[in-house]
Amino acid sequence: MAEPLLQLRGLKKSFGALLATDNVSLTLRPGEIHALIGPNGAGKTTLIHQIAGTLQPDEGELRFAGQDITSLHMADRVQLGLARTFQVSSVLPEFSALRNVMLAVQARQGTSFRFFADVRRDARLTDAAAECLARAGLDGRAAVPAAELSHGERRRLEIAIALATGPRALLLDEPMAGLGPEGSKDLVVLLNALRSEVPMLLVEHDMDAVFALADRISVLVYGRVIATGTADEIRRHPEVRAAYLGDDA
Amino acid sequence: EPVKIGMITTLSGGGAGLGVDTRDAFLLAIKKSGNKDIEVVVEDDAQKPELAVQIADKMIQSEKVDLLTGIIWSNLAMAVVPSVTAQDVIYLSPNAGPSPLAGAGCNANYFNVAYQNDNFHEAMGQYANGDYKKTFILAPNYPAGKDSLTGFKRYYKGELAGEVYTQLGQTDYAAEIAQIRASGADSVFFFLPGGMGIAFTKQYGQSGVTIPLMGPGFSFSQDVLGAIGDAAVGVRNSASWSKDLDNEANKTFVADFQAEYGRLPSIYAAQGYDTANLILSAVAKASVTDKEAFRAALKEADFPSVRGKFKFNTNNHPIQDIYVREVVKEGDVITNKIIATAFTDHSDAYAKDCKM
Amino acid sequence: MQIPLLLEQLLNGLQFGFMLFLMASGLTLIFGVMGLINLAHGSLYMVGAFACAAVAAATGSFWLGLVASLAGAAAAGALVEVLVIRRLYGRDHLDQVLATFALILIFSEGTRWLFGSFPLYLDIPPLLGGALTLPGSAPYPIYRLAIIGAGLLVALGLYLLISRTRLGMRIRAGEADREMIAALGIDIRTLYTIVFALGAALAGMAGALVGALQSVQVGMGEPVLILAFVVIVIGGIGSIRGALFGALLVGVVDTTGRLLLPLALSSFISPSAAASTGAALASMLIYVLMALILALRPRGLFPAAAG
Amino acid sequence: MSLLLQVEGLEAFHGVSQALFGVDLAVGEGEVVALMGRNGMGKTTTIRSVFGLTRTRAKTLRFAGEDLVGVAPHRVARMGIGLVPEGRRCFATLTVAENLLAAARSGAWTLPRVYALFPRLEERQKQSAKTLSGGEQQMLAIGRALMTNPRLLVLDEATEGLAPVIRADIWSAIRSLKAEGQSILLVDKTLRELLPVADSCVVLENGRSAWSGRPDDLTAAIRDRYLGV
Amino acid sequence: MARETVFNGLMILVLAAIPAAALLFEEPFYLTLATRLAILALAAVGLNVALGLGGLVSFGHAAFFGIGGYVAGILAVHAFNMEPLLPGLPGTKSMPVIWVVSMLLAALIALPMGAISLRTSGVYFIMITLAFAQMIYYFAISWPAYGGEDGLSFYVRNGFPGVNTLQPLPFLLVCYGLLAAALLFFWRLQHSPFGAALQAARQNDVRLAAVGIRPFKIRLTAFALSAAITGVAGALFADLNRFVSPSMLSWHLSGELIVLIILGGVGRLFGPVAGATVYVFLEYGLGGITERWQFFLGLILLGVVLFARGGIIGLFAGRPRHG
Ligand SMILES: Nc1ncnc2c1ncn2[C@@H]1O[C@H](COP(=O)(O)OP(=O)(O)OP(=O)(O)O)[C@@H](O)[C@H]1O
Ligand SMILES: Nc1ncnc2c1ncn2[C@@H]1O[C@H](COP(=O)(O)OP(=O)(O)OP(=O)(O)O)[C@@H](O)[C@H]1O
Ligand SMILES: [Mg+2]
Ligand SMILES: [Mg+2]
Repeated sequence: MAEPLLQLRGLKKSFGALLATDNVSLTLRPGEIHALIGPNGAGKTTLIHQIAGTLQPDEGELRFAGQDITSLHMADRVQLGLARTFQVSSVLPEFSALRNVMLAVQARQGTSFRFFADVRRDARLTDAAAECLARAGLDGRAAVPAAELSHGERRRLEIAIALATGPRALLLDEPMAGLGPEGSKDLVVLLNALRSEVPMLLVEHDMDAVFALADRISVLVYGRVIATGTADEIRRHPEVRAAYLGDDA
Repeated sequence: EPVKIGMITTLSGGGAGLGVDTRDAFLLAIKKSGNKDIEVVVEDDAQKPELAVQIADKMIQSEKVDLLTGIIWSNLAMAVVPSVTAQDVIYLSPNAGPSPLAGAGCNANYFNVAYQNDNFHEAMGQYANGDYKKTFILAPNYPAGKDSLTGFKRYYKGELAGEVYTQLGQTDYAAEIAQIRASGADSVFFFLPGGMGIAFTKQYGQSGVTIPLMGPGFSFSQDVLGAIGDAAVGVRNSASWSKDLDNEANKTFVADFQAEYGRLPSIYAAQGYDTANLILSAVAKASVTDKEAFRAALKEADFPSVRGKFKFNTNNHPIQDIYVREVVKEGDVITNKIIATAFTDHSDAYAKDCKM
Repeated sequence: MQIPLLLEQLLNGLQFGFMLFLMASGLTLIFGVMGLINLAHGSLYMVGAFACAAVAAATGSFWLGLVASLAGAAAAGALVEVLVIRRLYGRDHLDQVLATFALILIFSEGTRWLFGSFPLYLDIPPLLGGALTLPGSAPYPIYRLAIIGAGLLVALGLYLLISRTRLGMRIRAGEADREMIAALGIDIRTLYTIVFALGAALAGMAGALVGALQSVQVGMGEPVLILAFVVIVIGGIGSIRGALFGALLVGVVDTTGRLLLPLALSSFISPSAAASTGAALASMLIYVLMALILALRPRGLFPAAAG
Repeated sequence: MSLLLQVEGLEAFHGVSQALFGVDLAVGEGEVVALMGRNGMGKTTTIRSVFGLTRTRAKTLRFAGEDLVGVAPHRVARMGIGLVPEGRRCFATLTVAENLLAAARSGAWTLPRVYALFPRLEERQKQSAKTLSGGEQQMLAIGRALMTNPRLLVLDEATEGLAPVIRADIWSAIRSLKAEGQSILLVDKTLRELLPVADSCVVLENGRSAWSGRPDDLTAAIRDRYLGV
Repeated sequence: MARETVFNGLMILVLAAIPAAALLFEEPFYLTLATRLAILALAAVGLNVALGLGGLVSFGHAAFFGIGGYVAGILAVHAFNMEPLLPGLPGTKSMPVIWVVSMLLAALIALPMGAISLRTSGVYFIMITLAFAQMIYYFAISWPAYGGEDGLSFYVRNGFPGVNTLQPLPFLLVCYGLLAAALLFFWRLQHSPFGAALQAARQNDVRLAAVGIRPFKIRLTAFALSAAITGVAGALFADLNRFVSPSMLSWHLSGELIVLIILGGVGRLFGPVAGATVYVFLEYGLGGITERWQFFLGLILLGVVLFARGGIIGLFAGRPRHG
C-alpha cells in the first residue's frame, strides 16, 4: 500500500462544551478519493478547516507529504500543495472569473512581490488560468465579475481556483452543491480524471457522486469517525444507515 | 491711494467668537473713521495653521494687500508671521503674542498691538503676592499653557500648592478640582482658554469648593462670561483693558460697539479696535508704499488707544498698564470691573533678546 | 496621596466613565448596532445641547430644555436619515464617512448661523444643585451622581431593547442582511429611521445633560465623536455591556493617569517638568489603552454578537 | 383552483444587463410548481423579481390578484410569500431562536413546530447563526420562512447541503405541507426528489420560459436539451 | 479609449493649465494653490495604496504626513542653526536627502504600527490607526524641543539641486514631478501581481490565504509603501508652508485625506488628484465668497456622495472594471 500523502492523528477540536472533532485519525493515499460523509453538523467542515489551517486543532497532529504541518499557516500549506474548496463559495467578488483564477496561478508561481510587472500581459498567467476555467466549465464566463455569476457558476469557479493552485492533494467541501444535475455529472467526470494526479478528501452529501467516486468512505458522527470502508461496506453499515443515509441508498 | 488690509481670523468652529469680535471692532473703527480709502478683506482660517498660511499667501500674492492682521491663536501666528514678514509685508497682531516673535525672532515688519503672551499671567502673579501665600496653578499642556505658568511664577513669590497641566481640550475637571480641594491652597490661578475655561469655572462653582479663583482675562472676557454665568462672579482676572476704563476713546468705543452690534465688547474687540486705529494713524502720516516711513509711523503709536496709554517697546510689543479686574453683575449682565493696577508701563521679558 | 482622596478620584473616574457612556450611547445604537458609520454623532450631541440651552434660556426651565433636546435631536436625526443616510445603506461604508463628514460641516455652520458665534449659557437645574457628603467626608455634587444614574438607566434600557425585544432582533438582523429581513416582511426602512432618530435623541440628551457641565458651543461635539468611538471600539462593537465597560475603563484610566503619572514622575524629575511630562503621557493614555486592548483582543473586550 | 402567483412576460435587469427576457409562470392555490434550468439561466433572478429585489418589467406580476410591480419587498412578503433564499442568508449575528423569531408572524407554524421538524435547531437555539454548520443553516433558513406562515412558500435550493436523512425529512415535510394545501414554488437540483412532488414544471433557458408542463411530460429529450441530464 | 482614461487625460490638462493660467493672468497665487493641491494629492495617492487597493482604511495617515513634515522641519532648522542633530549627524537643507529620510522614517514607523494594527480589521483597524496617530500628535503637542503646539518655522525653503525652489514655479514643478512619479508607481502597482494580491486581500482575505498568499505580508508591505508616499508629501507640505506643526498630525488631517479619496474615487488612479483638485478649489473659492463657506462645502460634498456613486470619477466614468 502506498505511503499516505496526508495523515491525521488524534485530532481534537472543541467549541466551548461542544466537541466538534473527537479524536479523528484519517489518511489520504496517493491516487485515491477518500469521501467523508456524515450528518449535518457532524464536524466535516470543521475538520477540513483544521487540515487546511483555517482552524487550529486543540490536540493531534497533521502530516502532509512527510512533513508536520500542524502549526503551519494556511497559505504555507497551500504552497506545499494542499488546496481546498469552501462549502460556501469564497471568491473575489470584484475580480472577473479569470482574474480570480489568475491569482491562484500567481501564488503558485510565487510572483506576488513583483511591483511593476503587468499581470494582464503575462501569458503564463492568463493561459494557465483560462485552462483551469475551462476544466470547470466556465470558459464562456471568464470576463464576468464573480459578483455577477450565478450561484452554480460560483461553485464552479471555486473548483477552478483550487485546481489552479497546482495541488498535490485536494480538500473538497461539498463541491457538488448548487451545481445542478448536469454540473454534478460533469464534475464526477472531472474528479475521476484527476484522481491519479491529485488524491482528494471529498466531503459531500450527494450520495450518487460519493458512491460513484469514492475508493474509501469515512463516516463522521458527532465529531467521531464511526466507520471507514468501501462504498458497499458503508452502504450496508446499519449505524450509518440510521444516522445518515436513511432509506436513500 | 487706497490701502488694502487683509484680515485672517477665526470665523468658524469653537473659537469663532474671538475672531468675530476682533473683526467686528476692527471694521467698526474703520467705518467710524470715515476713511474711504481703506479696503478690508476678511477670511476665515477655521483655526487651522495650514489654511491660515494659504490665505496669507493668497492675500499677498493675489489680492496684493498692503497689511495683514487678524490672527487670534499663537500657533497660527507662528505659522503665518515669519513667512509674511519675510516677504516684506507688515503684520499687526490683534491678539496672539508668542514669545519667539518677541525675542530673537522679532521683526521690523511685525507689530504686536495686543500683548506678549506672558503679560497677563505675570500681572496675576504680581497681584497674587498681595493676598495669597499658597497658590494652586493650572494650565493646559501646550506652549501657551507653559508660558502662562512660567509667566505667573516669574512674579509670584509665594508657595505653590500644586502645579498641574491638563489636557488640551479637556472638558471634565472633577479630578483636578478634588486635587485643589485636597491641596490646602489658599488660591487658584488657572489659564484655560475657550470652552475649557467655561467648563472648569462652571464645574468649580458646582463643586462647592470656595478657594478663590484668579486667572488671565481671557477666561473671563465678555465673550464667555455669559456662558459661565454666576459661577464667574467674584473672580479676579488680569487684562490690559476693561470696559470701565475711564478714557474718552474707550467710552466712545464701548457705546459705539454696543449700538452697532447689540452686545458688550470683549478684550478681543478692544484690541481689534486699537489695531484699526493704529493703522489709521499711520495711514494719515505715511504712505504704505513707503515701507520704511510707514513702519516708523506705526511705531510712533500715535493713536487714541482704548487702553488709555500705549506705546511700543524696541521689539514692537506694547508697553502698557495691566489691571486686575473682578467679575461683577450689573443688573442682568455679567461683566468686569477694574479693582487694581498690577503693573504700570509693563513690558515683556523677551525684548532684550530682540536684535532690531 | 491619601486614601480618601484616591477613592474620591476613583469615583471621579467612574463618573467620567458614565459621562462618556452617556455621550457614546447614541453612537452605540447607530454605529454599534445598526452598523452605520456616523461621524455626525457629535453634531447631534451639539444640537441637543443648543436646543436645551435655547429653550432653558427662553423658559427658565432646564427640564423643558431637556425635552427640547430630545425632540430637537430626534427630529434632526430623522430628517438626516430620510434625506441622506437612507440612500447609503446599500453602499460602501466609505460613502457614509464622506456624507456624515459633510453633515458635520453643515451642522456646525448651521448652528453658528442660528445661534451666533458665542458660547451659550446652560447651567444645571437647581433641583440637582448642591452636594452630598460622602462617607470619606468630601462633598460630591448631586448632579454628577445624577449623571451616573442617567448613564446606568440608558445602559439598562438599551441592553433590554437590543437583546431582549423583537425590535432589537430586527435591528440586528437588518445590520446583518438588510435585503433579507425586508424579504421576510419587515419594513426595515421605517424601522431604521426610527432607530436612527432614537440614537440621535440619545445623543441630544447627552448633549444637554453633559453640556450643563461644560461649555455649549459650536465644535463641542468633535472631541465627543472620537471619545465615543474609542469607548465603543474598546468595548466591542455591538455590545452595550462592552460600551459601558469601555467607558468606565477609559474614565478611570484617564482620570487616575492624569493624577498619578505626574506624581510618579516627580520622584525622578523636577515637579514642574514632572507635571508637564506626566500630563503629556496622560493625554496619550487612552490611546495607548485602546491600542493595547485591540492588539491583544482585536475585536474589543466583549466581541459579543448581542447584548 | 385560483391563481396565487401569476407571472407573464417577466423581464429583469442586473444593473444595465438584462437577465430575464420573458418568464411565464403560474402557481395555483395549493399547487407545487418546480422551476428548473441549468446554472445561470435565471431561476434565482425570477424569484428575486417576484419580491421586488431586482429591477423588473412585466406584463403581469400578481399575487392573489394584487399587482406586485413596484411594491416594496416587505409588502410583498407581508402579502404572504415566504422565502428560503439561495445561499441561506441567515442573520449571522443573531442566535438560532432570534433568527426564527425576528420576522415571525402568527399562524400554524410556531417555534415548537419548527423545532419538531428540525430537532437540531432546538439543540443549537442559543448559538449564533454564523457558527452553524452549512446544513444547520439551511434548516434555519427553512424554519425562518415557515415562521412567517406564508400562503406561498418559495424554496430556492432549500435542500442543498443537507444530509440524505434530513433531505428525506424535508421532502416528506413538503409533501405533508402540500397535503395541507400549502402552495410552493421550488427550485431544486435533484429531479429524482423534485418531480414526484411537483404538480407542474417550468424550465428556463437564458432568461426565458422554454418549456412548461406536467412532470410526466418531461421527456428524456427535453431533460437532455434544457437540463443536461 | 476608456472613459476613465479620457478623464485622467483631462485631469492632467487641468494640472498643466493652472500654472499656465497663473503666468497668463499674472496670478502667482494660483501656483501656490496648485502646489498645495499637488501635495495633498500626493499624500492621498499614498493613502490610496492602503485604502483604495488594500481596503485598509487608515485613520492615522496624518502621522506619516506629519512625520515627513517634521523631518523636513527639523533637518532644516538644524542645518540653519548649524547644530548637529545628534553628535556627528548634521541637519540638511537638501530636498532629496530630506525626501529619502522622510520616506524611510515613515515606512519604519509604519512597520510596527501596521504589524500591530493589522491584527484587527474593519472599524477596529480604523480606530487603532487613529490611536497610534493620536499618540504621536499628543507627543508633538507637548514636546517642547521643536515648538510643541506652536510648531516650528524655518525661514527658507529647502533646496533641490539645479532648481530655485524659492520661486513658486520651480517648486511647483518639483511637486508635480513627485506626484507624477507616485501616480506612475500606483499605476504599475495596480496591475502588478502585488497589486492583484493586495486587491484580493481587500475583497476576501481568506480566499487570498487559501490560494497560498499570506494576507498579512501583503498588507504590511502595502501599508509601509503607503506611509512612505504620504511621508514625502508631508515633507513637501512643510516646505510649502516653511512651517510644521502638530496640526499636520491631527485626526482632522487623516480624515481630510480619506475624504479627498472618497470624493475623487476610491482606488482610482486619479481619484486623489480629482478629489484634491475639487477640495482645494472649493476651499479657495468658497472661502473668498462667504464666511459660511464650510456650510456650502458641506452641501456640495453631500451632493457628490448622494448623486455620484464612486466619487467624481465614478460620476464621469462609471464603475471600475477589474478585467
Ligand atoms: N465557532 C463555532 N462555535 C460554536 N460551534 C461551532 C462553531 N463552528 C462550528 N460549530 C458547531 O460545530 C458543529 C460542526 O460543524 P461543521 O460545520 O463542521 O459541520 P459539518 O459536518 O460540516 O455539517 P454540514 O454538513 O451541515 O456542513 C456544528 O454543530 C456547528 O454548529
Ligand atoms: N448580481 C448580479 N449582477 C449581474 N448579473 C447577475 C447577478 N446575479 C445573477 N446575474 C446573472 O443573471 C443570470 C441569471 O442568474 P440566476 O442567479 O438567476 O441563475 P440561476 O438560474 O439561479 O442559476 P444557479 O442554478 O446557478 O443558481 C446569470 O447569467 C448571472 O450571471
Ligand atoms: Mg460543512
Ligand atoms: Mg440560483
